Amino acid sequence: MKEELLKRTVKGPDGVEFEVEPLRDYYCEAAPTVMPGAYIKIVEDLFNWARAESLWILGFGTGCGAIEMRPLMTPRFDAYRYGIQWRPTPRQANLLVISGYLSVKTLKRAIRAYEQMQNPKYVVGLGSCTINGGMYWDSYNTIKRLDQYLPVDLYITGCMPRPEALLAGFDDLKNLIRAGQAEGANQYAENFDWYKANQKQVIHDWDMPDYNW
Amino acid sequence: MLSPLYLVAAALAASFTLGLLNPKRSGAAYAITLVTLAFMAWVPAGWLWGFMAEGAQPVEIYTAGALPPYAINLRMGLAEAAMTLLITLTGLLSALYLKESLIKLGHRGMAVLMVALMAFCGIVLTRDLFNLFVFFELAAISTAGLILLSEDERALSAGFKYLIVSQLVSTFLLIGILFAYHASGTLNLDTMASARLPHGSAPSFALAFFLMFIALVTELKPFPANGWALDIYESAHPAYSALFSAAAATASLYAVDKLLLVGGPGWYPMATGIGITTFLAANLFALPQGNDRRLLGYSSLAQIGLILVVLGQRDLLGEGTPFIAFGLLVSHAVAKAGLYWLSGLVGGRSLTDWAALRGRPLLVFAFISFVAMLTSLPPFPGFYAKWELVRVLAGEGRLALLALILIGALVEAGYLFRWFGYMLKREAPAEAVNGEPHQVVPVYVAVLAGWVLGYFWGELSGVGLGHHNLLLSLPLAFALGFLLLDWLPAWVKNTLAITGMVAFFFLTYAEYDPLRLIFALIFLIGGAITLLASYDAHGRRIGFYPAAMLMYAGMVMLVRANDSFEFFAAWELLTLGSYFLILRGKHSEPHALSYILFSLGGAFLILAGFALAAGGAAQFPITALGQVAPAVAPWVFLLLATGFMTKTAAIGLHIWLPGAHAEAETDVSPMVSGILLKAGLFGLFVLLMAMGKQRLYGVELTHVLLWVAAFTALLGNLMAVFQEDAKRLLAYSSIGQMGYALFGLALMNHLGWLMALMFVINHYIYKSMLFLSVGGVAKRTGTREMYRMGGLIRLMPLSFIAVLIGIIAISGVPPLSGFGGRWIFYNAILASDYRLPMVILFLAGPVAFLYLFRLIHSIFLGQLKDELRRVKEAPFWIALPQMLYVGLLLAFALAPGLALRRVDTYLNLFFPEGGLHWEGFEITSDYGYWNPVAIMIVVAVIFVSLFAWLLFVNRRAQKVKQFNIVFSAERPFRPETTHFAWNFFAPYRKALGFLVQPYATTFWGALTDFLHTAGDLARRLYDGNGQSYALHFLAFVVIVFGVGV
Amino acid sequence: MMRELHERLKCLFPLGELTEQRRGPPNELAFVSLPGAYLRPALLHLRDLEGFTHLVLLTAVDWLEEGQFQLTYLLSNRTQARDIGLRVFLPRDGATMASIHDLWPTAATYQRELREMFGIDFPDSPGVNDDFILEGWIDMPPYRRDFDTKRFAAENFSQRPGRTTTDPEQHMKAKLYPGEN
Amino acid sequence: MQFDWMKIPYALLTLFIVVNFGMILTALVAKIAARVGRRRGIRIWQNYADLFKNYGLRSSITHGAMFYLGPVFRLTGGIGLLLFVPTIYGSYVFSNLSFAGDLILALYFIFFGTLGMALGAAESGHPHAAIGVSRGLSQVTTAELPLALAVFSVALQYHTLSVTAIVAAQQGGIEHWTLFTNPFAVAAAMLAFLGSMMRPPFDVVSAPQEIPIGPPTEYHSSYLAMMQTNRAIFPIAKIVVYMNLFFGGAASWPVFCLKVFLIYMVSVFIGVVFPRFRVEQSIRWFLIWALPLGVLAIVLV
Repeated sequence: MKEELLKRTVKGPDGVEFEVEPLRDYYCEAAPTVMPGAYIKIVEDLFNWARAESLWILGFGTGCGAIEMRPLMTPRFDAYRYGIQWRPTPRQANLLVISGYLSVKTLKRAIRAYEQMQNPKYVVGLGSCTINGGMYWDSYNTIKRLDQYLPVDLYITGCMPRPEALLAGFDDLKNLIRAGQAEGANQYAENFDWYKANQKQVIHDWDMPDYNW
Repeated sequence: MLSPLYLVAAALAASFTLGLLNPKRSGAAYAITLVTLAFMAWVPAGWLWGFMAEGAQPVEIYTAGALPPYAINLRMGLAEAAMTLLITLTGLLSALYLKESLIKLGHRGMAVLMVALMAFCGIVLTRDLFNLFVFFELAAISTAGLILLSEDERALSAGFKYLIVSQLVSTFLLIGILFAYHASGTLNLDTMASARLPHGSAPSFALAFFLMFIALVTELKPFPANGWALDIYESAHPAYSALFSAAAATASLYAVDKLLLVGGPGWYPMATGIGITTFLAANLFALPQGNDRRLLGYSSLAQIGLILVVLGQRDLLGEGTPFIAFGLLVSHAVAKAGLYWLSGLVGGRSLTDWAALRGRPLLVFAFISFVAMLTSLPPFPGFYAKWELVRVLAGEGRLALLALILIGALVEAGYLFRWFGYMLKREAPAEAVNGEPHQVVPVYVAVLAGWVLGYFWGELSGVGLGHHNLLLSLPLAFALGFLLLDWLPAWVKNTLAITGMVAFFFLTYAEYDPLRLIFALIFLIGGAITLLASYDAHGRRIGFYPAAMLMYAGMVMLVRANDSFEFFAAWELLTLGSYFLILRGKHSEPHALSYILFSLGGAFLILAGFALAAGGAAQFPITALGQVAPAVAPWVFLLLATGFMTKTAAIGLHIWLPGAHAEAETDVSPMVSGILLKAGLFGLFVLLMAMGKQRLYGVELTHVLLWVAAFTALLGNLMAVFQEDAKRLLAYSSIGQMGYALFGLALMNHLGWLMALMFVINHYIYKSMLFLSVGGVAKRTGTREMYRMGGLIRLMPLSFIAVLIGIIAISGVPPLSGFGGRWIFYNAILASDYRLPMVILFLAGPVAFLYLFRLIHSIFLGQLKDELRRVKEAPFWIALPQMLYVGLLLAFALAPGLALRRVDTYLNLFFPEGGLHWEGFEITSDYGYWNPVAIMIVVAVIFVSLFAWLLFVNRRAQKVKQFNIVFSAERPFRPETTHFAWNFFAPYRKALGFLVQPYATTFWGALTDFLHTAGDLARRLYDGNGQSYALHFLAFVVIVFGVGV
Repeated sequence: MMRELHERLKCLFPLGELTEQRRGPPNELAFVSLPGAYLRPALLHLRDLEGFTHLVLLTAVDWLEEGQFQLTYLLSNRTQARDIGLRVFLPRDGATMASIHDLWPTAATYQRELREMFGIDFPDSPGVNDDFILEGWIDMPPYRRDFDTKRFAAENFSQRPGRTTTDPEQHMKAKLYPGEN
Repeated sequence: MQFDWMKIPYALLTLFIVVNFGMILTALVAKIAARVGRRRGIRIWQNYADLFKNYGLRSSITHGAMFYLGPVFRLTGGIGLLLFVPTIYGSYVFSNLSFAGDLILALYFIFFGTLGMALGAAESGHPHAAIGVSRGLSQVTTAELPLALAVFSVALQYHTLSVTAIVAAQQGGIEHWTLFTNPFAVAAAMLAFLGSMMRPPFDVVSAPQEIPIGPPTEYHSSYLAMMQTNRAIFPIAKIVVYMNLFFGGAASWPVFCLKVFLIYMVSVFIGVVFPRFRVEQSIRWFLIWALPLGVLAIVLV
């Protein structure tokens, strides 16, 4: 545990001493809950359509696959015309693309970023590394199966997959969303303990609350 | 009434009796001394009573049974009675004070003391020149004796130097008398005076007179022939110094006065010249002085110099001379004697050692009473004297002299108030003051005498000049009453104060015109609301209520003032009261000093302005400012406007404000900011209402004012942007806001004034509210630095609401009341003849957003710190007025007409054009329209609907904590490193920081440094060597001779 | 050129043989070994008198069989465009070396990395014990040659079943020339 | 002008038209900007999808009361600004709620949303939000200055602060527009316009690569949706003020749409060509280039 997260005794301006426990006092401790869709089906369908047509990707490149995402913004591929755009903050993004290998250190950040996104949210694994470790299958420092740690909606294979493959993948994801099958966030909430156990198994210096709101 | 001769006889008889007494029985000798001195005081007291109450006539006492010039005669008149009473009383009290010392010295010492007093009285009483010489010799010898009897070893050399100088003086005097006798054939002063005309032209007489004059003047310790006196003041026992300063100086002054009678008006300029040089030089030298007694010595020299100036201005002052000279003299004598006595109670000789007095509130009160007497503040005699002196000097056009006097007085106030600051604020030495009753009583008697004399001079001024006795005015009396009630617990006094203020308002509200009513409301009712916060204080809070009520009394008197005298007196009172209030802050010593100096400087300008306007008239109604002669009118305008602008802290004169407002106590800041600043604006209102536009060298002064106001608004706001200290930020913001108000006034049209008034009201409400809120936060968090706070919104929601409402209002965003000010502002500038100054003001407007956002963000939003996690909401009594202000602000936002409509009509008197039309809730001007209620409703309806919609779609929102923020997939390290608050507007400083270089501070700092350095260099003249002192004396004689004759 | 330098330095420090990897000029690159105790004066000499002002890198080699770590301090002389590497050998057990962060502040970062990856200690180097790229590492330093990364990966990370590994050469051969062998 | 109850549905009608117009207009502008980069850009209805999606997000968090209210302030500011100014000249139906106040009300109400938004963003406790606000406020001090001067100049020119009266004075042909009768004021105001449109070169406030979009960093879900709604309304409301003051107002919806579009395009044209200024650079730029125009405008009028 990092020093700044340890319990500490501080003295208030009135001279009274008290304890501050950063993990409890500075972070929300609530666990995620399953969030059902709208009660009326037609409304949920409308929302699913809107979600599918408005994929906001978190600008977070975890590995070498990130280089394949940049061309999507360029005139050649122009993903914007499919309702895809990039957001710099996880709060406003609803698609997390794990672009390539994921070291344990980055996994921690990816989990944080994922948890800070709002339900419904989607994870796409990009390239073989996210599927089975790829060429890093025996590395001491990268995870081998992304779906052990985050609810993956879709994998796009390749090492690396080309931008066209990404576009095709996004198209598939849209279909999933429109069909109401992309409920990764709820899945994550339902199997929260399982995911946490997996995450903590590889992240040995767990220095954050269980769920990063 | 006993014959004045008893004065001499009693002293001599008692001295001889003492000689007969067994030397071991010093107790008895002391008793005899006291009785004799009491008797000596009784004699003139009886006479004074006779003259004052029973209308007795002056008597001449002829010795040797012959009429002068054949015999010596003494005179007992009103002046003589007063002076001898002053001398003998000082003597009596000093003797009392000297109990141990005298008993130790034995009967010889007591005899010398009595002889000295007798000699002083003789100098006052005698009308014969040679007799005068004799008494002077007696005085010199006995004084030297007194000095030599002091315990300090340095006194020995000081006494010796004194003897050298006295011998020179005596020689000059004697030779002069010889020649004068030769020239006039008489030694009697009155005969000589009446014989002056035929002999006046004779060079021999002139030389003779010069010799006598120079000798007597030297007794007054003129610059530079006064080094010896300083050494005495510094080294002699303080009681002797008291005598020396009060009694001996009185006697010498009267001697000079008598001699001037002989010399005639031809010698007046010389007296004036010597006096003013001494006054200025002594005050300048006192500035860097660190030794208390030597400082008092310098101050004594200065005061005597000033009185000499008054004597020298006899040709102008005429009948009024005694009123002024005595006013200054008694102020000086009482205060200086009191201060010297006090200095005996203080262990250390450094000025800061006086902090030891702090444990004794009564002595502190004594000290400040003395300081106020010396600086001629109301209600002491010096105040009336100063007013009168300035009035006459200005009326007769002696402006250079007037300026010099005022400059000297300001310097004097500077070191005296600095000293007072040390006393209250510096670390107290370990040894406490333990004054024996016989040492303390004289001090208290002096204080009492000071106040009584103040009353007395008030009466005199009432009789002679038709002024109202200040001590009899209800508000001041009410304020001073708190001095007597200071033993009560604070909440009782607070209740009394609030009741008194509210009651006074309801008793008098019918008397104000609509404009004054607004100010009276703010001063009285507003003051009462602010005072609610003072319930939070515990204990007795000694000194707070007299000071606060003095300020409020001053403000009320200001609003009610009809003539310039009342106005100025009120101005000085409120300045003094607010100074005490500001000084109460923990670290406010330097800021309070700079406040009082700027305020007094401003007050002197106002004084000069009024005097110039009055042109010598004793009574000058404020409204008569409009009828001032065109030649002086712009100058009057300039003086008064600058004076008032020191109070509103216009740019350049603003440097006192931030410190003073920021360092003041929590409940004082809103008083001095929200309320006190309005006094300056009121002054400007009064000035502009009466004088209107003025041109000086073709430049329209209101146009200049407009530019000053615009830059004040801009730079005040800009400086606020870069503050880290929340209260300083608010203080700078006040400068900016005052700039706006001033701008409105200077627009010189109907709406401009209405806008100024709107700012007056708004600024009162929101600045009081913000200062209270920030003060409450500072109280709870123990810091004023904003970046140390953060995230307090949840812990202090009420304070947050107050600040939120406050900043919305200040920034002028609809629907709160600040918008009304902006709306009127736009309409006013459209009607104005000027355009370019608006550019500056337009820039100033959005700058306010910067500091306002910073204020609320850094304190209430952002990240909460570890230590502040358990902070509580501000105390109830600090929060309550804030909530009242919130209510007031909303009410004023909805219905500005409640306050403004009547004033709008009233302003038609001055500007018939361009008023507003009030119809229902809608307000229409010549250009546009505005409906505050409609705006409020529309905004509220939209806001509430959207809020309801958000609540519906967002009903499942998870409440998170402060570190649950996206941080580039990292997490915040600590709240301190996550709270973005310090140097919040760094890019702005890069872009416009050059505008807020502290030029004004540098200028004023350089000026004071220069004065200090000059004083420090020049006072090396006094090297403590008797020979150089003799040289100084000769140089003085030569210079005076060269210049004067 | 590099030989001249070597001759000069030899008079001052007990240097080993010069290994010239690239002859010049320009772009000379050579390595020389010396005892650890002489490293600091040699670095100072090179930096201040010979113009090798730039520390290009500081890295280590694990000579497991010899029981030694080799530290390489690569310095560059920008004006003459030549690099020299100083090699220092340390015993592998309890490997410790004096810090040179006061000569080149950047060295602290290299030393931190070596501490984490090889377990070589540099006492007094700022932040040398802080995590560098591994967070919460639980095993021996992973760049040591006796660390079995495959075993570690198998034990620590859940693998996706069914993964096969093919030698690319064999795979392509089989695919392109199915007839052969 | 007085209130009557029919004003409410009429105002809602204006609001409805402007929201939809704004959604489409911003998409169109984005498409145009994309074409400059030789892309096709977003679909013309993309904004609706984004808006529905954000309203349809199931979870959200709140950092506190002020954070919650921030978007409410923002949108109130936008809607209020729109409704306080008459949209269509000469039309009773679309005179909105302008009986509440004149031009000054509109000018100052612009800040209502900005201020509330800044407060809400600041309560999130995110340093980037505070940095963004710091930049935005710094920039606005000088960016608004030329506009204030231009408005002053125009008010002096027409001797009124009533928007309707100012538009009325510009009727009767294009040569009566303020654009031609008071060109310096319009020039100054248009430079200020650039500064207020959050487009390059004056968009350092929300620099996405540096301080992830600045103030709204923490906003999401329905909060963000409200802000998007405002994003559709607010520029139009602001442009309506410009249109009424400087470009003769609009007497019908087609003219309205055309003028708003053209004025909007001014900032787009400049935005796609120029790189971004730092804050102190833009402050200096406004002082050096825009301020003199404004001063000329009030001196010469």
